[in-house]
Amino acid sequence: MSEAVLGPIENKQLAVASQWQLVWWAFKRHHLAMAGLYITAFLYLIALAPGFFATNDPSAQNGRAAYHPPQSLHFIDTAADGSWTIKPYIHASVLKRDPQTLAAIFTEDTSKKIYLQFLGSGYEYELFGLFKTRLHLLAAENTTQPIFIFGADRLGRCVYSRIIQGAQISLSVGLVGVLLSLTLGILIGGVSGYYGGRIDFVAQRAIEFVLALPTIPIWLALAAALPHDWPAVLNYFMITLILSLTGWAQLARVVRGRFLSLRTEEFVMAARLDGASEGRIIFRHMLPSFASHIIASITLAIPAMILAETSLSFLGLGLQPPSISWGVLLREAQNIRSIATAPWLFIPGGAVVLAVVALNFLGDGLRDAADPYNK
Amino acid sequence: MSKTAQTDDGSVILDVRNLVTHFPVRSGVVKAVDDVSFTLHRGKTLCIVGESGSGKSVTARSILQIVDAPGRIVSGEIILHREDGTTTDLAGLNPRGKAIRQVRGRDIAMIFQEPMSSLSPVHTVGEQIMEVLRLHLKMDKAQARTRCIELLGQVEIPKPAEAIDRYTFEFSGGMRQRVMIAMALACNPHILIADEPTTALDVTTQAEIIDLIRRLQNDHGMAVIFITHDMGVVAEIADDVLVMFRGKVMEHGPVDQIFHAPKDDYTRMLIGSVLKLEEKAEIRLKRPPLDTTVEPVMTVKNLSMHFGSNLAVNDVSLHVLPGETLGIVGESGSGKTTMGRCLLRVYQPTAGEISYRRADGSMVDLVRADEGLLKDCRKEIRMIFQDPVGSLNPRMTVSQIIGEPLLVNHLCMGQELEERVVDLMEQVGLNPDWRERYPHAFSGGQRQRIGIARAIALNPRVVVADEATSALDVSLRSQMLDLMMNLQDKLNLSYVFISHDIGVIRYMCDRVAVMYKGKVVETGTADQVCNAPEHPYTQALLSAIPRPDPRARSMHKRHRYKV
Amino acid sequence: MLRFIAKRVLWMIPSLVVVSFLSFVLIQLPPGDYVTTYIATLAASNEVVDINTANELRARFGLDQPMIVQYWKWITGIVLHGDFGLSFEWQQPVSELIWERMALTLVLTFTTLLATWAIALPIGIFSAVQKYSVMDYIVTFLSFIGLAVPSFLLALVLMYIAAVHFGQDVGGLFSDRFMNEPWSFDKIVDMLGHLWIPVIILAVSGTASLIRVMRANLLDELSKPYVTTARAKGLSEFHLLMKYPVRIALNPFISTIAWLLPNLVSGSIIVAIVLSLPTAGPLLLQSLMSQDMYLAGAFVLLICALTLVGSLISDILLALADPRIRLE
Amino acid sequence: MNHFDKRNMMGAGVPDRRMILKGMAGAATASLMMGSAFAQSAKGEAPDLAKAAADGKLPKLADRLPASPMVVQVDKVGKYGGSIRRGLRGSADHNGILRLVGNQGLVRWNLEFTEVLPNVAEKWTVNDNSTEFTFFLRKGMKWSDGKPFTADDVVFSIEDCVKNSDLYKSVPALLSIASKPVVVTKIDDTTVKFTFAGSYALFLEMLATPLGQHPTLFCKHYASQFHPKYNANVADLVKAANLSSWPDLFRAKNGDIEIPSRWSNPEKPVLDPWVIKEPYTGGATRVVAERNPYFWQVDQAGNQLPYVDRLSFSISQDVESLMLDVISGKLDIQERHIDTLQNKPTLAQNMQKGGYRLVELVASGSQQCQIYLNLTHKDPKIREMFANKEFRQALSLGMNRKEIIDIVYLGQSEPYQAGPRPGHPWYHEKLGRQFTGHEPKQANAILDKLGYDKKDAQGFRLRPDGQKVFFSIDVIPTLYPDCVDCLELIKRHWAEIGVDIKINTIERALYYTRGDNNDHDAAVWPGPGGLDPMLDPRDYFAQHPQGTRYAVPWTQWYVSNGKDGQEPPESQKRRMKLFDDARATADLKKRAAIMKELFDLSAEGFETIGVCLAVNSFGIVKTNLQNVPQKYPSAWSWPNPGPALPQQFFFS
Repeated sequence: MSEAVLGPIENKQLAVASQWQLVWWAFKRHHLAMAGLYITAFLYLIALAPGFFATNDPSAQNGRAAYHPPQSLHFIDTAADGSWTIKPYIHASVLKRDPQTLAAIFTEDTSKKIYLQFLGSGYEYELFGLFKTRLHLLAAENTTQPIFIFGADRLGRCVYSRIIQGAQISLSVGLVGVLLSLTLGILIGGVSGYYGGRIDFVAQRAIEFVLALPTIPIWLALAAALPHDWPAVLNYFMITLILSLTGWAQLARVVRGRFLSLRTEEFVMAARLDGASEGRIIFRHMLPSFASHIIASITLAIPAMILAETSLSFLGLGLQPPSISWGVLLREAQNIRSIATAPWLFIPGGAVVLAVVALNFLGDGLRDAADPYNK
Repeated sequence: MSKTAQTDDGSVILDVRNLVTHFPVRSGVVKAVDDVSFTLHRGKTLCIVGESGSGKSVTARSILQIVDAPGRIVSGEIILHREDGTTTDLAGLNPRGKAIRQVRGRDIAMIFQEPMSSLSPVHTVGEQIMEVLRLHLKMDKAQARTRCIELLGQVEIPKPAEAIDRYTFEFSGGMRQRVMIAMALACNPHILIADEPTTALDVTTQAEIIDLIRRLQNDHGMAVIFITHDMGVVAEIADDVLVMFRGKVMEHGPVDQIFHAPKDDYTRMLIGSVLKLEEKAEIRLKRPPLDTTVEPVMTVKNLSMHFGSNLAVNDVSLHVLPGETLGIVGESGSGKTTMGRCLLRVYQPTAGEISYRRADGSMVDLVRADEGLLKDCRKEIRMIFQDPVGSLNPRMTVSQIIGEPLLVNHLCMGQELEERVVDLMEQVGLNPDWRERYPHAFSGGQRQRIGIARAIALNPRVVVADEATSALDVSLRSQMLDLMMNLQDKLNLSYVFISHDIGVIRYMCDRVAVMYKGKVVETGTADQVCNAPEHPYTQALLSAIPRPDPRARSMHKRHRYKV
Repeated sequence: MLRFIAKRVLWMIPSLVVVSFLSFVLIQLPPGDYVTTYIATLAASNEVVDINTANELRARFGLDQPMIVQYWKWITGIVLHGDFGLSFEWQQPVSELIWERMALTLVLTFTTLLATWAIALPIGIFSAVQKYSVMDYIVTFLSFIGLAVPSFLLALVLMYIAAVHFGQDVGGLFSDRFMNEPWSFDKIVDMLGHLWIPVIILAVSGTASLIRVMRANLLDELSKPYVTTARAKGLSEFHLLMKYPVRIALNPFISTIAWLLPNLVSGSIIVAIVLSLPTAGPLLLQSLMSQDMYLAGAFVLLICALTLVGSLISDILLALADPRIRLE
Repeated sequence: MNHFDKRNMMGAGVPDRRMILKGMAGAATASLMMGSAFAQSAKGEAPDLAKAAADGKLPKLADRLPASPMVVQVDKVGKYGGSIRRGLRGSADHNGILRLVGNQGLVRWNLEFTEVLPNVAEKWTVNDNSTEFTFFLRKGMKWSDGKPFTADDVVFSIEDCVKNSDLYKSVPALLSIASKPVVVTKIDDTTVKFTFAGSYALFLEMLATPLGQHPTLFCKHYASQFHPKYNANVADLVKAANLSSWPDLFRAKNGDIEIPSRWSNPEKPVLDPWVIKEPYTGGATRVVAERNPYFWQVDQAGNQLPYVDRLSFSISQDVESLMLDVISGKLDIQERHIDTLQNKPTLAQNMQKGGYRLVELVASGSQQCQIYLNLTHKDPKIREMFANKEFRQALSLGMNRKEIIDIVYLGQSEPYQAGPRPGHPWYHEKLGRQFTGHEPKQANAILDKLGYDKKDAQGFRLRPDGQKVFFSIDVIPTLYPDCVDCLELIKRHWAEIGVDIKINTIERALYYTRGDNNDHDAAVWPGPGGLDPMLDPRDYFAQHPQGTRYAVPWTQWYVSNGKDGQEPPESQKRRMKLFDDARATADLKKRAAIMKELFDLSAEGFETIGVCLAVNSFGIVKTNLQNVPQKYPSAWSWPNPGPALPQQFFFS
């Protein structure tokens, strides 16, 4: 007695619901997956225009602010007579350096208030690489005053802005790397799934072989081979290439599995008997039905790539300064002095966790909703 | 809704009163069992019959409180009368409690429909049976083992001593059902509930299982609740019958009264549609006799299709006359489906010839035709599929599905295509306004109509229908067959109708070929094959088919075909 | 069954050959070779090495021959008489350096595998049975957090807390007393005492995916008819759950070794570097940095072989656990 | 390798076949011959040695010590016992061991790194033109296996080993003059004479540096087993150890000054205070050295040194676990790998928890971050731009050194160009301090005057030929991260005066190859010669082919006596001659005068641009580890803490 999970047939709206609407309805029921979707969308929005969300120039050094702790952001400004207005401000801080231990001690000067404004003008940057602008989400009224929401690193650079800037590379590494391994995955997985026989046997052994290889030693060797004097951009693409070299096997297996199960479906045979060409069978009949699975696998592959980039950077082989990625930031924080004296340098780790968790929930939700028909 | 008087002659073993079981679903509640009451008498067989979605299976499962989540019993009583006079209301027990677990498997046992997946694939058969013995009868290992071998013998499993240590996937469907029965009878339960035990089996195996159950019932004197949708089976074994429809009891009475003096309209409709398939369709009666002198539209000579060592189709020859419906009947594994697919060269036959006469009279050997020629012929030879769900691409709208053959063969586009689709939908009795809907919005019957519309879209001359109606409820089956015959007359189609159901063959086909293990053992007109078969296999096959008339019980007179 | 194993083992041989060639090519990739790095280190300490000494060194290390010849010599050395060549940096036969470290890598990876299973199995079952309950969400959330935290970060923070706040002896796998002692029982006990930090770090990331696999498989099995049959036989829910669906859902769980092992081995390299464990990780990274050809090649070869054997073992275990495969 | 230590390794003198000894009065050497005036009768020895001697396993203390053991004036007479724990890094950190065990050369440096004191040699005499050096060894001195150490060992080490062409392709620069190796002759059991083809006044200073250990490195009765001259069937030994040649075997057994295998053979007899017990091999996680019972040094109370029983080196791949060991008090003395400025706050704050104190290490380098513009650039236009002294002055004035010191060096330094450190007797005010002010206006004025007044859209100046004033500066990020940070600030400062640069972060090997073939525009390297200008004068004139990056062809001319490279200008040639004279004069006062004239010319030449004075670093010492000086130099040629004589350290 398996009453169709989608409710009685009279539901007119449901009748004409295409596959994607059904996937969306099934997906909406996962609350955590929805949260994952919003966070991921927000993160990729930041990755698109990091300049806008940052408050300071990510690579601007400032001697006065080396190891400056995070400043607390106040929103309620209580004036002297007790009346309060909603006006974000932070306190300026004074640097005193302990002569003996050289530790930088910042004391908050509660008398001096630095007012902030939303959509104010801050340092100049290039939006989408097209035009220069000074518009920022949050900026201090007098632009000379730096704001350290998440504190500053050993060269006085704003950690918050660097995380925002790093998002651009880290998130895109994930995306580009996954797209690379997807094309390879679909190519090999599709061919071996669709044609079967000897091709499938050989491709299958190759996939198992690649999957059985430990990634780190291979990345280590490949990354060590990367000449360091290449420009940052070329280096970045080489890293994504390396990461995707081992990523494609996972996707190939998913695609092959889907292709095999679809090949035996009767509507595929019906299409062939209708006289449809091979191409039409694959792209019009087979592809739509596993597109949702592919999207689910992609979303689950991206976090793995992001983590991989951080591991490579930890080994000192991935991206190098002056380019900024979460891996590079974590590598700079990867020492005892940071834990002891400047724990806020680990906030990029928080960003990585947020991105990976959000993407995982999104991917998980998608995978459950991927096949609304065979519930 | 008649309710038999409370006969307290001590023979009532189970008394179900106003049972209600609901399934909470996102958009409200589905009342699977809606106020059902009936009694089961000691030693008697109660058949619960109804079409899919009628709630017959949920009723049975409610008795043992093993309704699949999230279903649960809302109200009603299920009184179990034990021999020592004590009674227990099963409905009131906690589904996870110890009390109900004592009853399950000991007082009331149950067997299920899917032999393939109702037994654990990774445990030996013996292990699963001994488990019941050791659980309820606290037997030790050795005792349980001997009892188990004895049980396997009782259910006629060959060499039980060896079978005990083998795994379920090493047995055939029939054998597995026997193991299920052995497991159920382990503790000599007073009641055996059989939930469509033979639906997934071949008709010959079904006959053996029904025989076995009746014999064991006589030996143990247990009451049996037999759930099925096959009126033939009901007629064959039932003492009392409970007819259900959408969770409600339509009629409850002795089998003879149900078949010959049904009080309720639904029962009457049900019996009528089954009896209808006992003789030739009226449409065929009205047809002029078939012109058998004309050249056949398709002739198959010595066709063979070998998959490695398995000779699926082995040297088959037959022919199809224009406008004729040739039936191919056989049990599963007889090669009839492979045969159908070879006709359209879905598989490349290993040997033989299929000569097809085109409209302009030219002859084509489909086996050796090149791709282009094959593609042309496939416009004239079309196929209707068995599984209404699997044969329609869930991601395309109905108009796209029906329009696909026309679009792909560049016959018409855009507006003209739209009109053609509307015309086709009307021909197969579908509301054209639904053409933007997706397959998941249609019932099984409606989907099959879409399949037919697609098949006739290119005005084919021959249509191969592979088990076209076996996935449908009985009531819908005859409607579909009538539709296909009307289309046959209008578009002068020739049908190759493949089925395992003799009733459908008798109703629909002019000539019939009977297949057994890849070979055609007999061909002839439908009347001759169905009523006076010559080949012993055909005779065995027909004798094993239960007739939907309690008075003509022939099961025990059947004979077995020994190759 | 034996035929199945034989086929798989036969297929292992070409894979190992490919791995050995791959690892040798990988080591060759970086520009320059060991001698250039060697000269650079000497130049740093003001020892000027002129060209002819450099070439003479290259000849001695055999670096001047074409790569194929070097590879052939290396691989025949290993296969015929187990000689992995000489480490340039340490002037010691490579085999002396690698075996103990590979053994410890194996111990670390194997214990982590068990720990990952021990954690993932119950949680996976729990979250499948309590599908869509609050606990299911909490468990999923925590397991994703475990997956998301970069292992080197976790290692450093855990090490810091353990050493500074609890005064635990963190670095390495042995306390000083047992450092270079021969293997004894209490040395093993001491090692296990040190093992818990790296195992936790590695297990945390491994459990997340395993929980997902277990949950998905168990959900599939729970909906199967044989569960209803078992219930109809009067078995208790717990007993029924464990004996049938969980037992059958275990099979795919076993097959996860095939891809879990490579991740664990890779992860152990990073964690070992942070915690200075005497496993393969640190020495591999160091030999790669200084392009100590034969040492790095040996490590990459053995690590890949370890994971290939791991996937073979997982196939065999799967065949043992699942009669359907065994009797195919 | 932490970068402070790396830089100082450049300190040792470079092989220079042009050293010619100019006549030198013998009297000066007398003052150096400050031997131990009185031999104390030995009294105390380590308890375990006393017991072993009592059981007859070891000879009596008196027989173990030489007739006149070296007396070390310790602050406090220490107690025996304990084990000094120190940390090594994963990658070949053998110098970490050498520094604590100390380099037992014939002579050694004093604490202030200014003069040479007797060590293995009790006293020595030098002939007047510094071509013959006679060393008087200690009678009765023994190797760590109890066998006597005699002149034969020194002769064997030099004549049979160092001068053996199979073992050493070329004789180490330090032991040859005018490309002719030294000749070592044995006068008697305790006297040995070194004869050079030319005058070599700096020989004693060179002997005190780590690279001067060859004479006392190889023990004849042990090493000769692996030497074909003394052991005919050495070939079988080579085959047994499956090595390819006898030099491989020799090195595996006896090591060399600066390779890991020096500490990998416990049986090798040594003169060091501690003998290797757990060897330093590839897979090792720990190295242990134990007390040498025949060590030939005593404290003023006659107790045999060393006080501490054992040295224990832990090896960790990641520097951070070293830091952790320090903070959790598991190391007794450590400066290597942890003494970066950024670590100081953390280490300072955890002094109490770790139970250690900080000691100050005086940097031996002069300039923290020296910028060498390539005056012999292959592109004539750039060469002409760089060669102009005023252009370099403008660049120097354009730099805001105060901000760099604040940001990168946490205010721990002062603006500085080059030359000996303030406080060193030869400190040269003009060479050190010229053009260190921040005068952007003056810099712009000079650049306009020089014809670079036109500017492009971004405000960068253009050369007369229209090309932008632009050049790239090579730097090795892994070795000198602080220099990269300085360059990033300098890039901003010079952008303000219209000069554009590219910070070219490249890999180590690449940095050297570009320098050797003179392909670089400019390069950055820490400037040495702060405390030892004589040993490393590369920033004062074109002296070091790999060090003096502003004119590599000139250095090749200087090193090859004018055969190849390019002929340098007059001022450089004058300075080369002056340096040769200084090298040949043993008399410190005369040498100082010559060097002053050299520094004047360097200041006038202003070839390099410096940022700030080399920053002092620091080390940690366990609170209960006594006799450790509170301040001592940090350099490669003064292999700290070696010359501070760790054998006198003890646990209170």
